Amino acid sequence: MAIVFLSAMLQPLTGGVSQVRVVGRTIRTVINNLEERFPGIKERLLQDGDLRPDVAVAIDGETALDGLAEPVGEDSEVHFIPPISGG
Amino acid sequence: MAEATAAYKVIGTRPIRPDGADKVTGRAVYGGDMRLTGMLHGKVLRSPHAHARIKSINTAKAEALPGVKAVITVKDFPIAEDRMANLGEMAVNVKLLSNNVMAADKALYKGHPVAAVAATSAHIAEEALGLIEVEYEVLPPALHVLDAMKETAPLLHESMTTTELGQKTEKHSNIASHLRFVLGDPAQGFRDADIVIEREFETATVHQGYIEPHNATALWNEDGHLYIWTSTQGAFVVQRQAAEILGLPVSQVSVTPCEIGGGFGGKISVYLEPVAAVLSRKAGRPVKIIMSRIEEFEATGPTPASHIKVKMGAKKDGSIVAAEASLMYEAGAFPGSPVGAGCMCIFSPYAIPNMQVDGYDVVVNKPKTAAYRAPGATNAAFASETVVDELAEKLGLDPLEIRRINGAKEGDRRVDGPTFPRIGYMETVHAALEHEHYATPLNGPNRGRGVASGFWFNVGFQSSVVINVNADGTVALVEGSTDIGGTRASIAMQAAETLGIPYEDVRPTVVGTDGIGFTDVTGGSRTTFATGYAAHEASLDVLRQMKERLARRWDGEMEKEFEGQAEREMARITPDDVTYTNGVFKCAKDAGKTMTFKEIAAQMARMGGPITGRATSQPRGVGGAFATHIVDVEVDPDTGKVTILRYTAIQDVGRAIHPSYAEGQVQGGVVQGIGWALNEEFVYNDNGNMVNSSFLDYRMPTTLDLPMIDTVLVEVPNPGHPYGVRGVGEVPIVPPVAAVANAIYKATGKRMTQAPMSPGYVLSKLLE
Amino acid sequence: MPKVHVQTRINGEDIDFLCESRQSLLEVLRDDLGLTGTKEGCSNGNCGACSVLLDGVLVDSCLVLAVETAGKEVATIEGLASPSKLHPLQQKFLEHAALQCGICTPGFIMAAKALLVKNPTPTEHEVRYWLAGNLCRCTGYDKIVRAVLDAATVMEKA
Amino acid sequence: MQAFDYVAAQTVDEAVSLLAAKGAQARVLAGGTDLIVQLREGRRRLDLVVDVKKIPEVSTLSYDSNNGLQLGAAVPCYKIYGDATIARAYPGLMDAFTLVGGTQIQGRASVGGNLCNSSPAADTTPTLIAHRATCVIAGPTGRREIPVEQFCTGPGRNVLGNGEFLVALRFPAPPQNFGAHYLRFIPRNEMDIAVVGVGSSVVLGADRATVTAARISLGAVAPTPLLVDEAAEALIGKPISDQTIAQAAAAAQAAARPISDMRGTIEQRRHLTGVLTRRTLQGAIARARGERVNHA
Repeated sequence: MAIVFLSAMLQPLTGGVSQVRVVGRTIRTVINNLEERFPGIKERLLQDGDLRPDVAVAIDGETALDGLAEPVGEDSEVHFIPPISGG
Repeated sequence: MAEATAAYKVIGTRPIRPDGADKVTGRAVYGGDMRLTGMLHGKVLRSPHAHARIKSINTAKAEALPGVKAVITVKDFPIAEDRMANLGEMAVNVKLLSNNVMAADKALYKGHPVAAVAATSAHIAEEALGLIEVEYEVLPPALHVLDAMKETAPLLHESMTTTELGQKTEKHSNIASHLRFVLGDPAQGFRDADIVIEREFETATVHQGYIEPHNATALWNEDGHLYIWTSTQGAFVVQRQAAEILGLPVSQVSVTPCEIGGGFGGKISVYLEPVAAVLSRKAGRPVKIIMSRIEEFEATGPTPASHIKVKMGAKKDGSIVAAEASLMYEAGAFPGSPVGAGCMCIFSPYAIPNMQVDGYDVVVNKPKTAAYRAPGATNAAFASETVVDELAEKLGLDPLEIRRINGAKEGDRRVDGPTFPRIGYMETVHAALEHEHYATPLNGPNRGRGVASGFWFNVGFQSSVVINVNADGTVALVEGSTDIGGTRASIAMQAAETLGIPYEDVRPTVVGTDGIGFTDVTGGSRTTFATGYAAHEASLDVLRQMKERLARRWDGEMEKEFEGQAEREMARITPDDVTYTNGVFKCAKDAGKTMTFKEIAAQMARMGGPITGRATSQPRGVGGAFATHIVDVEVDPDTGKVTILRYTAIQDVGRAIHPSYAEGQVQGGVVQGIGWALNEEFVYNDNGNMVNSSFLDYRMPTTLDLPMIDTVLVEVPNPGHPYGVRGVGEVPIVPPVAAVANAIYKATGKRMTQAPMSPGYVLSKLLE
Repeated sequence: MPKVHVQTRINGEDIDFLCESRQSLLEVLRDDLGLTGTKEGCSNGNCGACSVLLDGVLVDSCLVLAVETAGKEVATIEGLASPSKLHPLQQKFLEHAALQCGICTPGFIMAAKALLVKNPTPTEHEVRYWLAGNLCRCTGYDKIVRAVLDAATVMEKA
Repeated sequence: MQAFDYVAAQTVDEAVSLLAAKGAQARVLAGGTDLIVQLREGRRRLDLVVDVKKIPEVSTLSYDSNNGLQLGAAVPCYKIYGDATIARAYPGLMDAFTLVGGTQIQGRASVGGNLCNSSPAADTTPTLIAHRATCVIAGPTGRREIPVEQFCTGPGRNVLGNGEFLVALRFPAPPQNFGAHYLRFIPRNEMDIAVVGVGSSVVLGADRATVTAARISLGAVAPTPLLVDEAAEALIGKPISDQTIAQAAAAAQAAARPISDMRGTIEQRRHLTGVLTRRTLQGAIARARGERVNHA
């Protein structure tokens, strides 16, 4: 089961819970399973069935590029962070 | 000047760039050099007020002026949707993007476009601007981030409500959003600390200061197709922005990137392209617009002014146990400052168990900010690296020693959660400790030595490369990354290395949106990394095709009679039997069979036709960039003027493909940072009018203000890139402001809490 | 506004052009004569991107009225290289990677040319002083100064 | 840019009649480094621009050790400091002329133009005052000559009447034991406008230990460049000492009437006035004693 880190930005929705183990082989299932436990979190992370433009996913330190289809490994670390661009 | 690293033939050498001759002879075509038949010249009318309601615009007199062919206002633009659009590297709100290009009902900063004219000459267009009558209801402006955050501040966007920790609220305010990151238990961390230091810092708005002004030439053809020629960091990003603003499918917009005279993040957002396009449609002729330097300062995207609070706690042994920061960034007239990146960078050079960082994105009546080299990170590092310096002093530690004790390594966690991959921060600290500069005594009065470190993420994003093999064994490399600092060379070098052919045999060309697959901007320190990655992959594709064709030919050449199918299969030559080294293909099954890259190229027509390698890249393993800088200054005690005596910039570049251009990126970033530290700032009067909008009074460093900038390129290869490349372009601007501040402290005993540390400010501190 | 007929010499060729009094030399070079090698950076004399030589004197062409050039000799970047051979300054700028975006390069090269005529063996300080009117935002000037010093050495030997 | 006519006058009389005919709608063009920028930015509107660079008297300079220096108003800076003899005779002038703008600006900008632009921060004016320069002015009623300290009357304003223009500047031959020095304070080292500028000159007695004459002039601390007699009086007739120099500096500070703007604050300018007065006096005295002081 992947470890999902719930940042301070998400904790209003998790009642302060900052880490959970969640089943799921892709980001899509991980988020669906999160939603069951923390109703409303899906709406925070998704828009029109895809990740919101202001949400990026980092898995084991690397930014995920395949959106909801991004595979999640056993014991992977999943973070929802702001996207980074550059100059 | 060529000196190859042992492992490589091309990588690590310093060849001359393919576009070099064009650029030293004045033949290279930059955006401003565009000329089309029947071309008109456009000019933009801009708001003289920082905050005003636009009540009416009368263009009749301007239209009547001989030579004027078109006058436009926001009415000539489609009504933009209030939704986020993904533009590749960035996502933006289409309505706000459009309103920045041409003001809708309100002018939100001095210089905000309200109308535009196309005429037969730039002088006539300018005269016509003077004939446009605009009735304004002038409103009080919100000009400073702290004032704009107050309940009583005038609101820029009546409908805007604050997004609090990701949740939309009903609270109307200039605070667009409030972000927060927490790691561990900061409160407990500060209780455990033996020493705690808390300081507040202020930084001014600064500009990228590229020498070539923004420009755009547009032709909206009778068939409905829109052509744009412009100086941009990314043709595809211009295409998408223009399409969104003008309500066109991207297929109807062709963008050709001209040579570009500097960007540093400032040539990603569009300003003129949609305006030139709408003027062209109305006039039925191509239109070129070039900004004046005043327009550049007043109406393009600078990087934010900011107010930053930092609190850090450490134990007597030097370990930093807690850190807290609050970053308030001016977004300009529309939401979207780089405060998020600032928050995620501010403590990243350190492994600190307990951290909290809050960020506020605040709109003010100044131009919408844009990216500028490691956006948001320099402001943040000025604050944190100054406090770290003070911690070291209070703990009796050498400033590099406290970094050695606390420096981030692989596996350490950033405040936003993720852990670092293999990074080279500690290597830069050790290189600094061992550098002759750091060991050299600093003699003479009023002199001080400062150090500071910096982090930037770097990005990967998307790139496309096509490689066409020529009959003479050379190749033509087609890419979509505009070349702002020698990337044609650094990308061609990676292709040459992989193809096993000389650098001179690779001819790179930068093409527009019709000529190559999607490619993100030349920015985010990504081009040599990501487009170089694609060039490597495209080269492998070429070699793969050559091996297939050779296998087929060699297999077919076998005259020998076989005893049945089994023996035939045994002898069959497959691509796996073909090896390639030093430009020569060999057959593993028949030593007699060899063919060179050049021979295959010459015989392609009889070996299955043209060979074209292609690849796209979207690399994940960007690797982070770290730098540690050392600076010596002298401060004139009578005037407060700071002189930079010596500067050494140490940076982990992963692998320097073309060391001269890697050094150049570092030197350029350092000097922009020195300008930020010493003199650069937007000065506004109480009405929100910028009063120093020229290169005379916006004081960027000249040759005479600087010493040589020494660089040390530390190479900790990035496992995420075939040649170990890390982005180099951005992080060099992160440490300088703090490094200079720390050096001034050593020279004067006064802590600097404001950038720029202009003579007036330093003098006021000295006279305290 | 009637146009004025101006007879001048540009890069060794007799050139006639018509211009308005208000047109700068920079405008006429770029827009009317197609000599776009001379660049526009600020159009008020603060960046040096438009540097040219007027009767051998280094000036910002944005601060010269085109009508003033009547009977004068103008030298621009287009006239520097000889057929099939770059000027030593151009060559050294390439070898030292003294340009990144390249927009300031023609101005720097013309300014450096004027310096080396006046002072063939400048010190680093003399180079920095002379070039202070030319802004570059990409390089931090380090490699530009080295290129000029190296070019001076090469030209002295020749 | 607005449209205007351009005429290159061949003689002083032709320039005068052209200017007189157009009045405020005409302006003299010398180096153009101020005028062309003002026209381009719409800060000044004109019908006629009169180029005076083709008038020999206006564009030449002459020097001899008895009569001193006559400097045509349109002579560009580079020509003056290119002349070694003049550079030696008037080191204080060179301090200022070499730091006007960058090299490109010095190729065009003239000292006369700098004076006629009448900016309170003009770099060359305080040093002209310190050198006792006089202005040769031609006009419809003939010529007149006035001390340079009387030329500027306010920011961008001067004594030139309708049809008048500045033909040349005259500098007396430097007396024995004369020394002068100009310094300005700018945040950068070139390409900048003075936050404060100070030009000082002294004449020392035969003993080279007492001051027999002195002039201290300040720029950018009042609506016009100032000649501060009180500062000179603190030195004249007294033996040179840090104390008298400090008194002169204090007098200069007292005379300064600076404003706060984007280039500096009142406090900063007042402080710098003292610093630069001290430093320029030290430089002027050193030069009067034959010591070498480098140009800024």
